[in-house]
Amino acid sequence: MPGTFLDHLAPSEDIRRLTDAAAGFVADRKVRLRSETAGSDLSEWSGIAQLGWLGVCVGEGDGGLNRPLREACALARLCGEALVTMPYIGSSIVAATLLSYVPRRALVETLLSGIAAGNRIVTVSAQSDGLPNGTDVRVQAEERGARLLLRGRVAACEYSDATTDVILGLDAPGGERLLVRLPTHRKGLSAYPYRAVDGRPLAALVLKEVEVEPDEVIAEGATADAALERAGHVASAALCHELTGALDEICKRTVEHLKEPRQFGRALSEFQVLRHRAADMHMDFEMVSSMADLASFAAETMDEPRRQLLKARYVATCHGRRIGEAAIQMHGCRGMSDETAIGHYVKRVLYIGAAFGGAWTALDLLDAEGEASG
Amino acid sequence: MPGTFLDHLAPSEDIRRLTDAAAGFVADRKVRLRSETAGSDLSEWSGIAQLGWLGVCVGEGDGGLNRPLREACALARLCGEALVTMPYIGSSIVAATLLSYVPRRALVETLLSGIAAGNRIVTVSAQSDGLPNGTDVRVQAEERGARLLLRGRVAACEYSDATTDVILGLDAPGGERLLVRLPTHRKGLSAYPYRAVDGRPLAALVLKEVEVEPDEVIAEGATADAALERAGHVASAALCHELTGALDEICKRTVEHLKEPRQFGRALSEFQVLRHRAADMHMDFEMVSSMADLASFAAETMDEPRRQLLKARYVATCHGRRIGEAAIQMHGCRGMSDETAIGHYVKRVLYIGAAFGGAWTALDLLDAEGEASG
Amino acid sequence: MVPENVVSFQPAGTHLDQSAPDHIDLLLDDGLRGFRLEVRRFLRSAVPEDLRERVDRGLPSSKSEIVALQRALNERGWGAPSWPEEHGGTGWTPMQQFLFNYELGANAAPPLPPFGTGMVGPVIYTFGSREQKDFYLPRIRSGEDWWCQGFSESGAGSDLASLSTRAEDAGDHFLVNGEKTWTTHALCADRIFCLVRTSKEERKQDGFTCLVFDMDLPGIEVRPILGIDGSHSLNSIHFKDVEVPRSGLVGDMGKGWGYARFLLQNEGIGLTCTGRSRRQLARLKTYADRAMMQGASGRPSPSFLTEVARVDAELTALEVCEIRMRSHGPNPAAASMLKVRGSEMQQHLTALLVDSVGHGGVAFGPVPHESDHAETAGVMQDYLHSRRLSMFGTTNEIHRDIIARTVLG
Amino acid sequence: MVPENVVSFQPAGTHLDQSAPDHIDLLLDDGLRGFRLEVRRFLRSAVPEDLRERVDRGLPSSKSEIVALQRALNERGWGAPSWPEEHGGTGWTPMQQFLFNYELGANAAPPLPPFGTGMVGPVIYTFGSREQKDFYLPRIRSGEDWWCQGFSESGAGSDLASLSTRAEDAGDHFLVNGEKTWTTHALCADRIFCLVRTSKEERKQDGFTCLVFDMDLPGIEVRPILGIDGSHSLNSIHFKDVEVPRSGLVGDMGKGWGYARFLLQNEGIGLTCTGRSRRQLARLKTYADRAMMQGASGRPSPSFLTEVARVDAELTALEVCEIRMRSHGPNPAAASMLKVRGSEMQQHLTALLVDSVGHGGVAFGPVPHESDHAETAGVMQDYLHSRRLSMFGTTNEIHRDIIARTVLG
Repeated sequence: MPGTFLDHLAPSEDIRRLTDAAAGFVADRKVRLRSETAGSDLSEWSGIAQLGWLGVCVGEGDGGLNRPLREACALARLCGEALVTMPYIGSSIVAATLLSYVPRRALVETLLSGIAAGNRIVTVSAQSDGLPNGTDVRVQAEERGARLLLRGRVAACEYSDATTDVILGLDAPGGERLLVRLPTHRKGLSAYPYRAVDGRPLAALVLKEVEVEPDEVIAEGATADAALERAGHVASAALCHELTGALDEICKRTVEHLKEPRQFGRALSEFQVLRHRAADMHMDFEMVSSMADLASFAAETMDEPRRQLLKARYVATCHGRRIGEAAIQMHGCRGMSDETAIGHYVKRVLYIGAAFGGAWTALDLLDAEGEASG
Repeated sequence: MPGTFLDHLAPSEDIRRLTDAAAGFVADRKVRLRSETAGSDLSEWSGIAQLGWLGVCVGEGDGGLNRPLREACALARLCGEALVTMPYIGSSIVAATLLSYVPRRALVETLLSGIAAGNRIVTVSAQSDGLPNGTDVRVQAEERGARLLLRGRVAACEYSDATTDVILGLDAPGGERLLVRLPTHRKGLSAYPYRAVDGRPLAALVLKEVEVEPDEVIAEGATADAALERAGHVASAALCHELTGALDEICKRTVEHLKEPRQFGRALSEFQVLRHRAADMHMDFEMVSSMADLASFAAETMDEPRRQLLKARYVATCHGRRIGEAAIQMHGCRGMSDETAIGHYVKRVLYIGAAFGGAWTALDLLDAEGEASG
Repeated sequence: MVPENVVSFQPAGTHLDQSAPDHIDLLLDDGLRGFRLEVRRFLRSAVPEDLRERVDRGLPSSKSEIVALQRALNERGWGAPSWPEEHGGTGWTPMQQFLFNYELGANAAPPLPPFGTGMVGPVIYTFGSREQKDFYLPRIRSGEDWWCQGFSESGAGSDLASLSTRAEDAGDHFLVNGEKTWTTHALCADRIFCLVRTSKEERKQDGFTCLVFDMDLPGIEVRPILGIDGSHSLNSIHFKDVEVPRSGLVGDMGKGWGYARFLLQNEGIGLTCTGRSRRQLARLKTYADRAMMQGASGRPSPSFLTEVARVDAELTALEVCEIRMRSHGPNPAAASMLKVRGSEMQQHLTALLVDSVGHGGVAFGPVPHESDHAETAGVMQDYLHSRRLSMFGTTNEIHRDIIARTVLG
Repeated sequence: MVPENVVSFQPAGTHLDQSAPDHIDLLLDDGLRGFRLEVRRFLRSAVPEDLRERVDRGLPSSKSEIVALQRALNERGWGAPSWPEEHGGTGWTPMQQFLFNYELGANAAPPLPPFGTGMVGPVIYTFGSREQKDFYLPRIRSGEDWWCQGFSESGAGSDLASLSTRAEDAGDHFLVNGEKTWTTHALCADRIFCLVRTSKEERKQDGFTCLVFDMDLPGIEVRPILGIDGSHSLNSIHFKDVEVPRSGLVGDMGKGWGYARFLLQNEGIGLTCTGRSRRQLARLKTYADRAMMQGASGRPSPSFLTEVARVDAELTALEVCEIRMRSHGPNPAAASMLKVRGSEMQQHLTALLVDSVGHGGVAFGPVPHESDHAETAGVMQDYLHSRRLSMFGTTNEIHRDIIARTVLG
């Protein structure tokens, strides 16, 4: 029984336990924000593992916790507050959700239990407007005997040295959608790493005659579409919460900065223009935060959450950038320096907005939907 | 020789003479702003006539002054400053321009010299996106012998008891465009008066089997199109200047209001938020004012001024409303009262924006043109 | 034949008549959905169709229409839902309060004046005498008494401490002299809640007293002020040797400043007006689809439709934000936030409504039915009328100051 | 086969190569059009194609590339166009100045640092000694000397009066101790223009002195600060017992405050950057047309194209406003207006450039060519870099204060 939206808002005992237990981890992360070491910092991953977060979206049979989405989103928010750069959301929330929606078989069970146990990090990449970087996959498949042969490339996916598996969405020779699993060491699959604006590790993947075993095709046709759609909804909700966590820190740090005594012998907070801008920033934050809650509620409970999720993406992307710009401006020169934390948080917000495809994309999709439904 | 844009900006001796001579009239109008008496206030018309403005766009042969557009626009600006509600721009600038672009014949000469002499007030109404209220004409013509028979209606045109002639743009039975002149007392033509937001008199026209004499068809086909296009360009430029005149007063009056000592023992101008808003208001004003100058320069000198005029309309409409809203807000409750002048000026700005069809229309047209030209 | 592509005026918000679940319903459980439907059904019968249409178009409602609705609500037990139950309130949860307010707007109920139920009532049941409670509160709930609020004075703006209308204590009565201005509804109000100076004190805020009295006392003259929207809802009130009975004293002498602040704190509640905004958005879509706007192709303006999608998302955020904030209980910063964003949303929607009718936006006041613009007349008045939302009571500037104070100290 | 709908990177602004008249040309007479073409032809040959492309993409230019351009300009007689002719200026009209600046941006010339020609030069030719003028001015014009400006200190923000770096008068030299920070170009600068405290006075602004000296003096340490855009253009400078020769004293002891203000007044000039913005807008259209953005239909985003049309109109207004204002001669409010609107326009364009590449906006730093995002990499750095425009030198907040002062007193 999901209950009303208000029930959704009230933190459950379970959420409280998970987030309380993470308090030390989050506080520690905030102190040693270092984007340079991101991604290869496997100690961070083991920190997350120790908190018991890895199996949040994995069923109990596979060693997971099987928590409702709202709890996974509470952790996503902490990832935003603590600027976690490891692909926790991508693997433990998005990939795990996707794998829970495809037919159970040995490979899927192995992946799910591996995610929960901390020895698999799985990245999902597919053309889907709900998934981050969802226009970047251009892979074609042809049949070679019982196997598939893949060629093509992926412009961007979350990917680090620690990534073990890639789940690719692609079109079968017959035109229907397939989901295939590739281990990252598969012959013909090359990863070309680079950095996202928030320091998280990305890679372009190039596939040259990559062979896929029959049992690696984990879903086909409508099943694949449904699993991808579900994963996209969950990804949208989780990223909105991650963004909210980062914005929360931005607002708090900006307030602290404004309160410090400084130029002209006064704290910046004595200037009415900056006071009003701080007020607007907080109002914007409340709007984003509200939409993040709506997003997780919609993805958890509604049959057709897409429209609510698009609205949430629009508000989060648009207001998030506005808050970030105001925060940097109010930080003055300090805001331009990578040595203060504020820029790192703003970059996280910018990453998520771009990974969503930007605010205009969400507007176009909403407008098109509006016409269709009107 | 039109010269450069900078030459266009420098006021000529002639403009200075015209505007200087009007100083008393404008100052007097500002004092006795009364929208209620607008339109029927023929003393205003004779005031304008005495200033020698009526023939500004009429050739010397017809008793006019034949001044360049920039000078007509300087007078349009004064109409905005003084909130002239008689259809000076519509008749002496727009209709006169249109009549100067159709083949000369007795009727046209009569109208032009009538405009210059002050015994004709002519209103132009046609489907044309450059003319004010340019989507409001739905009139069809059929041939009856040598005459045309008109049926249909006009949703809005500038029209008062003093209006003597209507020039209608409509489609001939064969589909080509016609411009016809109707005297306002013509049988079958009924006017249903109402008020525009700025108090200027409008009317809906209903045409029931209105007969048009052959010599009243003053232009056909390409000639009619060209005359309408030219009238539209001139109308856009003149209205941008009228709007600028009104905005200038809005800015000045808002500054005066802010400087008065008032609440909390301080002048409103001591609040930084209001100071910055006043700064933004003035920046917006400079943008509108610049685009008004561009509009008149483009309409006067360029072969294809349309794109520049659309940009000017967009900036004037959009920033004009923003300035008006800020001015009312900064005037507080006084801004809500019709007893202070500020609201009357804001309404003039709103009228012109709506008469242009609004900012979105200009944007759509620009976007479509951009695609075409890109 | 004249081309007649004019369609007859379609009352907007028609979709709200249906009971197909909307995005708000999706946030509720069956109990709340039922409650919402109950409120909606009640309002659909209590507010006549033609009144709804006038409210939609931003035309004023008459006092008798508003009183009729208030009376009907009161008979249903909903005369003052937010009051304590002992004074006739409903004991509703914050979510029910939200839904009730939302449905009022979403069903184009005429705007219920906030002065009695929202502002004066709470002051009286909190600080008033037994006699004042017994006499005034039922009359507020039933709509029998209309109130106005005598705070503003010319030149004082939002600075109440500089008010100069004064009352001399003359034993069995107070003698009131002075002027109030920008007073909404003064012309049709039965009673006034008036902040007056009763003594000069060191601190400017001290020495104020609150009086309640009848608007028909000798010496009171009300002069209407014509608004930029063409309405006459604003007034100035002139008091000349008005004898106010001592029974009109609210609470203690000299404590009026505190009561006035208490009253204004309640002002923001209910002003988010998300239900009305949602209905306006639906109306906007109807107008835009009718292609009154001259798009480059004669179709509805693409740039405008994008803007409609944007505002739809923003309004959803405001709705959800309101639900979240109200569920957390009273909080001055939250009330200010909802007031600021709610009023700006309403203002923006009235601006878009003007835009949505294209050239029709030029008209003001009555438009003959021979003009196509007759059908959409009212949008410009509504736009101008809505300017007050960021200004009256407490300005949005002061609300932003309040928010900043809670955030920054 | 892999679908290869990737097109190779098209240098944006290609249309500017053609000499078909644009909307700016339409504002000019034949003489000015010829002048503009002359500047453009010069720049097209002085700035190599690959450098233009990097400038377009927001990637940094090297010092040697910038110096090469400055040298070429100087050889052409355009090393410091706005200076008085006696100091090597051009005597151009305001319109010519505008066109020169416009063409620099519109042809993607690397940004010429403002510190020498725009800021220090005018102070030296106005207040400096004969020796200082003879030595420094030619080296500024030729690009031989790079300058940085030692004003900001940690904790002082825009409040120069609270600076604490001090210089003791030791007869033939000054002994300088303290720290400056947020200093652009300090690492690659040859000279510094430094505001130091030489005595304590009643008024905080008194007791400042301006010194010019070499950056390689013993006791100067420069520490680069990593910027959020990944660049190293910001630095802190630490002075420990630095002996500055007395010949470095600019004007009079204790009058440094006035000189610093004079310098900052010149800061706004040229910062409108409309030429660069126009070129960025063209690049934006190129990107948007390439459908990198995921529209609902795979076509370029309709909402984005509307925004492009809107910005095109706003930029035209800014261009025309700049021409109008510059033609009226120097005016502090006008300079502030152009700075505020010009910087906001540039910042908005960099934000739209990020949007125009859709998901490509996630990338930062070098991107392998195996990714489609390699072609558009740089947009996010450029966006972050542009944040400085509303902040450095004089903040946009202070510029708005200045405008308000001229308007409101």
